[in-house]
Amino acid sequence: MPEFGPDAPTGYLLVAALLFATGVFAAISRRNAIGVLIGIELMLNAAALQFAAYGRFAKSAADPQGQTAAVFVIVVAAAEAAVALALLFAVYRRTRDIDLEQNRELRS
Amino acid sequence: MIGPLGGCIVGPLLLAAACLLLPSRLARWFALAGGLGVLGCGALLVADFAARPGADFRWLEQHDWSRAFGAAFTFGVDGPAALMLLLAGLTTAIATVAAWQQSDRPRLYHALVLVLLAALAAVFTALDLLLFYVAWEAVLLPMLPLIGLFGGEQRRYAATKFFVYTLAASVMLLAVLLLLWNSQPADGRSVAVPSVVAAAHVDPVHGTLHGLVLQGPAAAPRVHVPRGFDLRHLALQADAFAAVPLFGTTLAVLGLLAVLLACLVKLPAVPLHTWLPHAHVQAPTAVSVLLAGVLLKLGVFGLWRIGLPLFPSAAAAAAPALGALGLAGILWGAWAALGQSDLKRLVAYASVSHLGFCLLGLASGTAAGIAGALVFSFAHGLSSALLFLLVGVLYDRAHHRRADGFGGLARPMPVFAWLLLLGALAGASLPALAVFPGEFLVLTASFTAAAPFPAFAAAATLSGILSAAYLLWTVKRVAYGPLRHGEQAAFGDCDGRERAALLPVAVLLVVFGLWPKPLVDAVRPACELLAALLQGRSA
Amino acid sequence: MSAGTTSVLLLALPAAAAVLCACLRSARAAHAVAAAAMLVATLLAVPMAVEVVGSGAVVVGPHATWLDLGRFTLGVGTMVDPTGAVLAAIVALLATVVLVFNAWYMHDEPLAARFPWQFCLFAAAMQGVVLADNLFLLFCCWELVGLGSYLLIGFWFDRPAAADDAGYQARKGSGARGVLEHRLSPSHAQWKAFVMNRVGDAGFLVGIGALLAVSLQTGAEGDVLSFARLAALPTADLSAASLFGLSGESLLVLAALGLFCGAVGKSAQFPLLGWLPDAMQGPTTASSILHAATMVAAGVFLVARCLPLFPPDALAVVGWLGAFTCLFAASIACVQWDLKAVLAWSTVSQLGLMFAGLGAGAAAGGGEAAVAHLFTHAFAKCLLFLCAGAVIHGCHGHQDLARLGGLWRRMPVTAAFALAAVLALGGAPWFAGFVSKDAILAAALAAAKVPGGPGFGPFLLACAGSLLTAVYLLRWWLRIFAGRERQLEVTQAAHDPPRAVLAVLVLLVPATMAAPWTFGDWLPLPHGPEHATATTVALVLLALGSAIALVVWLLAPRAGRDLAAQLARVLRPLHTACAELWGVERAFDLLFTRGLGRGLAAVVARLDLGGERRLAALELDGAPRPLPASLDGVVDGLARGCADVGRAGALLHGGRVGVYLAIALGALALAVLVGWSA
Amino acid sequence: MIALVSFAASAALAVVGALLAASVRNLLHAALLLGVSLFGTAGLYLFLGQPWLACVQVVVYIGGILVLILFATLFSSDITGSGQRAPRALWFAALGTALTTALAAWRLVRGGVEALAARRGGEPVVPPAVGSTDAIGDLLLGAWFAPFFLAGVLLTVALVAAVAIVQRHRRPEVEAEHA
Repeated sequence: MPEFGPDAPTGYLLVAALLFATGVFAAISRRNAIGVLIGIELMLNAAALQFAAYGRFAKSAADPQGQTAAVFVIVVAAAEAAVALALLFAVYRRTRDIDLEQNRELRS
Repeated sequence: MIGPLGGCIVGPLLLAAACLLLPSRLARWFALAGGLGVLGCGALLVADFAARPGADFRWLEQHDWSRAFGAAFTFGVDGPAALMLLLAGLTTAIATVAAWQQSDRPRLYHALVLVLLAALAAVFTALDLLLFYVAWEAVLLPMLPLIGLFGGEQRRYAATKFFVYTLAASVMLLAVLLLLWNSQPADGRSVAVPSVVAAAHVDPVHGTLHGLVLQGPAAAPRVHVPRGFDLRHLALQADAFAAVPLFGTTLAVLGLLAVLLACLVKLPAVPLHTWLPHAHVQAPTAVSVLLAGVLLKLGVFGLWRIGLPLFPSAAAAAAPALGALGLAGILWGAWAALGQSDLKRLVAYASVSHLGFCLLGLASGTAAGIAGALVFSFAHGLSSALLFLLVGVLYDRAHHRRADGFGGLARPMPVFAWLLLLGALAGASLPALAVFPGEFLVLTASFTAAAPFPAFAAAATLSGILSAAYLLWTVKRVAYGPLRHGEQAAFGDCDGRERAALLPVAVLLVVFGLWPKPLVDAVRPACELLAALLQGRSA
Repeated sequence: MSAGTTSVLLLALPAAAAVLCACLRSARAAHAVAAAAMLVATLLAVPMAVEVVGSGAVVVGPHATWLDLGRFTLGVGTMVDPTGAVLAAIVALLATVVLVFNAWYMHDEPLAARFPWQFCLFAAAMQGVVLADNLFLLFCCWELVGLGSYLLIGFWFDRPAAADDAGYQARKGSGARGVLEHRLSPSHAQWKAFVMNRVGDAGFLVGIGALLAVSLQTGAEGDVLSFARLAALPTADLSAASLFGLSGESLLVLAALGLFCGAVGKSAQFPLLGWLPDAMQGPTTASSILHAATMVAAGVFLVARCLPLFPPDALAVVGWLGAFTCLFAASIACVQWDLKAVLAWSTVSQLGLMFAGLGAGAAAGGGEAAVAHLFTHAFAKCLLFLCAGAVIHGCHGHQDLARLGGLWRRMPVTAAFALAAVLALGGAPWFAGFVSKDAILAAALAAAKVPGGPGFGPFLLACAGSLLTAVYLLRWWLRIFAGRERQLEVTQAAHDPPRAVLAVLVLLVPATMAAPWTFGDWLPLPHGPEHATATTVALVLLALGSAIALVVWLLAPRAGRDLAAQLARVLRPLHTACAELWGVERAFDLLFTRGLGRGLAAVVARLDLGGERRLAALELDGAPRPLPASLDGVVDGLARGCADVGRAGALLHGGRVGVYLAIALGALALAVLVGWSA
Repeated sequence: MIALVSFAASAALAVVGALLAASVRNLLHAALLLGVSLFGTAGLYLFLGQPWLACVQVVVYIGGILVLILFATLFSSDITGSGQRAPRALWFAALGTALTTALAAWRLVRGGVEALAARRGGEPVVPPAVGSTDAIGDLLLGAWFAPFFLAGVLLTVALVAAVAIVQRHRRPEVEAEHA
């Protein structure tokens, strides 16, 4: 079994790991809420890829369960994006900005 | 019912409330009354101890606080505490007279002074460690606004530094307090009473010791000490504390370190002294008087009341290091004073140098040395008060404190010049003035203590040269020589109010210089008891 | 009245007079009260001295415990021995004379009312030194003597230094040598005197401490510092005493040297001698008592009183140092042009001679000889200074030897008195100094022959000092009184003091003769086999010295120019060295005033709080505050470090979503990294 | 060979797109780069033999979510300015956290690969990649019915919530202000 390539799990999993880390970086380092959202989407995308990859290589025969889980991840991502953007919209209407540095209302 | 010692604390607090509520022209009278009241109590006690010397606690009174913790409002006074109480009252009265014309928020000012007095009286009379700690920290609370609101240009910096420095140094006391409580068995502990303690404290009528029933044969009495914070009971368990292992050493060693940290900053001992020049320079005159007069003595008193009696074995082991610190303070302070041009800062460093003698005396562990340190504290309260008041007199007229900005003031201000000379000579510990007996006692005690104290004493004699050099040089620069600034010819001599503050101090300096016997007699038995305990541990 | 009671009165009278005079505004009344008190004291002291000297016993006066310290006590009390009784009488007598003289001397001085009380305080303190029965009280009074000298030297507290003194500059005129140019202001001189004395006192305290340590370690209790107890110390068993590896005997040497250190300061011996010449910035009348019976005498008296405590090693130091100072100061006195400076250095030299005598030890008769010289010197020097005061008063403040001269015509009585004093001090036969100086030389010679003693060094140095003494004293007298007047405008108004004052001065004249001291053999002078040799040597030296002085003086006018100046040119290096005090003053200034004093103080102050710039910027928030290398800076640095940590911590709780996210994810990742290894 | 190259291209597209999306300053570019990354992932799904998933990815993710995000960027006052980057300290914290996460994820990947190899018992044959939309449908309406149902509820709730949140601030005074 080749280590990397379309027929080996390592490549997919590595890409997923990198995507996840990149998402973490984006989520933390962006001060704009949309930037944070992009980071979160990247992380979710990584998770979906992970499911799909494990589903493909888990058993001797292809297993649809991985794909199904990935679909669920995408669904959750969609719901999250909808709610998050609604929240952003609400914040925007109050402060005319969605910069997290200016909107540090989580501070006690 | 509140007794006289409780009254020394509650009275000033009530007067402080009255200051805030009643018209402002009455405030200074309340402050004066508070000071004189405490002064009266202190004087009565000192006279009592001088007439009937003893190492016991007098005017004892106790009020409930927390039975569960073994804490109570226990008040009582021994000779040194009586001396300090007298000093606190006297200094407050003098400082109030010095601030008689306080025009900036007089009600608040005098109320704060009264609160300070109450806290000081509580420190000096408390026989309960928890109470002591609370009072010890409470002293800082009025001091912060007194410097920070009423001070000079850099008052915020100075007040913050003073507050944070001294507070940070004493928080470890709280840890020690808890550790001490924790190390006592819940149902108390039976301890053997050292014979010297029994001789000094056993009540001949009731056969009790500090209110505890004596057990065992009269030759080797034991008492059952309940768990709690009573300092007298804690002192009886000193050996037990020295046997409690903690962080690789013992509770006694760590406890002494914490007490030392708190006291050496207050004292202040070099190199923990740098808050002092700032605080003194920025504080108004009367607050400087209080600061130098009483607050620094908290360091001496803390060592006397907590450090030495509770952890005698550790203290005996640390004595050479403490003596070296004292010597370092004496010399460093003297040399630093020699290099100052700001008069207040100069007097502040003179205090650092002088308080070094107190530390040296306490560290020597001999009765004469400890008594000398306490008498020295008292006398230093007088001499530094006089010098600060005089600097204040100058500042009121010239609005600066640079030594080189004056010259030849003895012509327009003869009374001022004589008092300045008196203060300088007292600071230089001239015999017949009150600082000398204490300094001489400390020196002789160190000479006769075990090595290395004689060497410390020999080096400390240099301070006689240096103090004369910087103080009399100041007198020369300020008062003598031709008038250097023409406009100062119009300076008026000390007026009636200033004399009312200055002359009592000057008279007391001379009186106690010629006749220090009552002071020494009042503290000596207690010092001998402590010295005996210390020597018993170090041997 | 017993001697003990009298001794208390001798202390109390001047003290009470001091308090009383301090309250008086009138100068005349104050002088009258003070003089009366001192007169009564004199009338009490003289019979007491006669009685005590006659019996030769030590009378113990009342004693009280000042402080009881458990292991030992500090007492106050009096004790009268022959030496003390005579010195007390001399102090009282000289004080009376000087006060009367001063009433005239200061008749137009606005501050005159201050003089009596300061003077009485000074005298009372000195009586305390003389009559104290223990070392502690002696030390206290010793310090008060220092205070008295401080007050008197700074009597004219607002005068500037001579260089800044417009009055002096105007008066100086032509032909002056500017003798006062480098003199300090009175307020500086008084400071210098006090601080230099304190240097000695530090040693004194160490001495007291060493004595206490030895006493207590050998088991003594009670008033261990009383002289009676201390005298017994050297013969006691010292095996129990040891400190820092030093034996009891070594500690005694240390103690003796400590006491001597105090005496060196008070009696202006090498190297603590700079203050005494500067002390003449005070009134001449104050100098007359300061140089005679009080202050400087205290040092000699202390060593004399504690002589039993001095082991041979310490005595050798005393002898050598004293003899060296004798020659050293005499060499300086020879080249002074200020008429008071000559007398001041003469005092230093004579005190050195006394210490040379003390250093010979009691066995060689040094103690008695030195004390005898102390007595004779006191009268002669007091008289000399009062005469000098009369001259200065008559010449309106001029005191330059180069401008005076021929005053014997205008002030014959003063000239005669001064000559008597000069002869007494120089040691001419039939005069008082002859007796006492011979005794000292004899004692030094006797000690030199003792194996293991100080050797011949002190004797030879003392001889050289004596030679120069004759030179400078005769020069002094000749330049002021003999010959013709050099500058008429300076001397023309001079006149003798009024009769009443002269009548008092006359009292001192008999004491400059030998007769009162040798009559009845009351002064226990040594009469050893060395006496004849010493007498011969002293006479030869006197003759030689007088000859030199006379030749220089006689030749000067005839040569048409100043032979003294010519000599000075020939011996320029030597002259310069003498005139500049052999560099001692400069070295002292460099090492102590500038180096250990101002220099180190500036360094310490800088290390403590940092420079002025830092202090000025403390309150300014946001201003750049570089951390200076100072203790206070370190404190601030620590505080700022804490603040930085706090600020970093506050960042975590700043309400930033990113931070929370970072914490949560980072923690998760770390947990995986650490925990998922299995 | 072609398969390997195109696989590598997809992977690179996904990773590089994500990295750029995380780091570029311009928010609009970031959103578009996110799309690139999502396309790359869709490609990877194809290589996994899951074309249906790839379609969902493109339709839902890129067509729905990404467009939503792009739409939202229009709210932002400053999408290109310097204000896009967090404080320096936070940036370093992000980098540190990301690296730690990557390390941890790599560790998990290694563990997962080993677990997969162990499960197949060293069997070298990789199962064929077969498209299985039918199977997914069976699964969703069969074994996974409950999650499927819950996902539907979630989506509905999300939709309603989004509307509600946006609506909540439409208060009279705000409207008056707007008027």
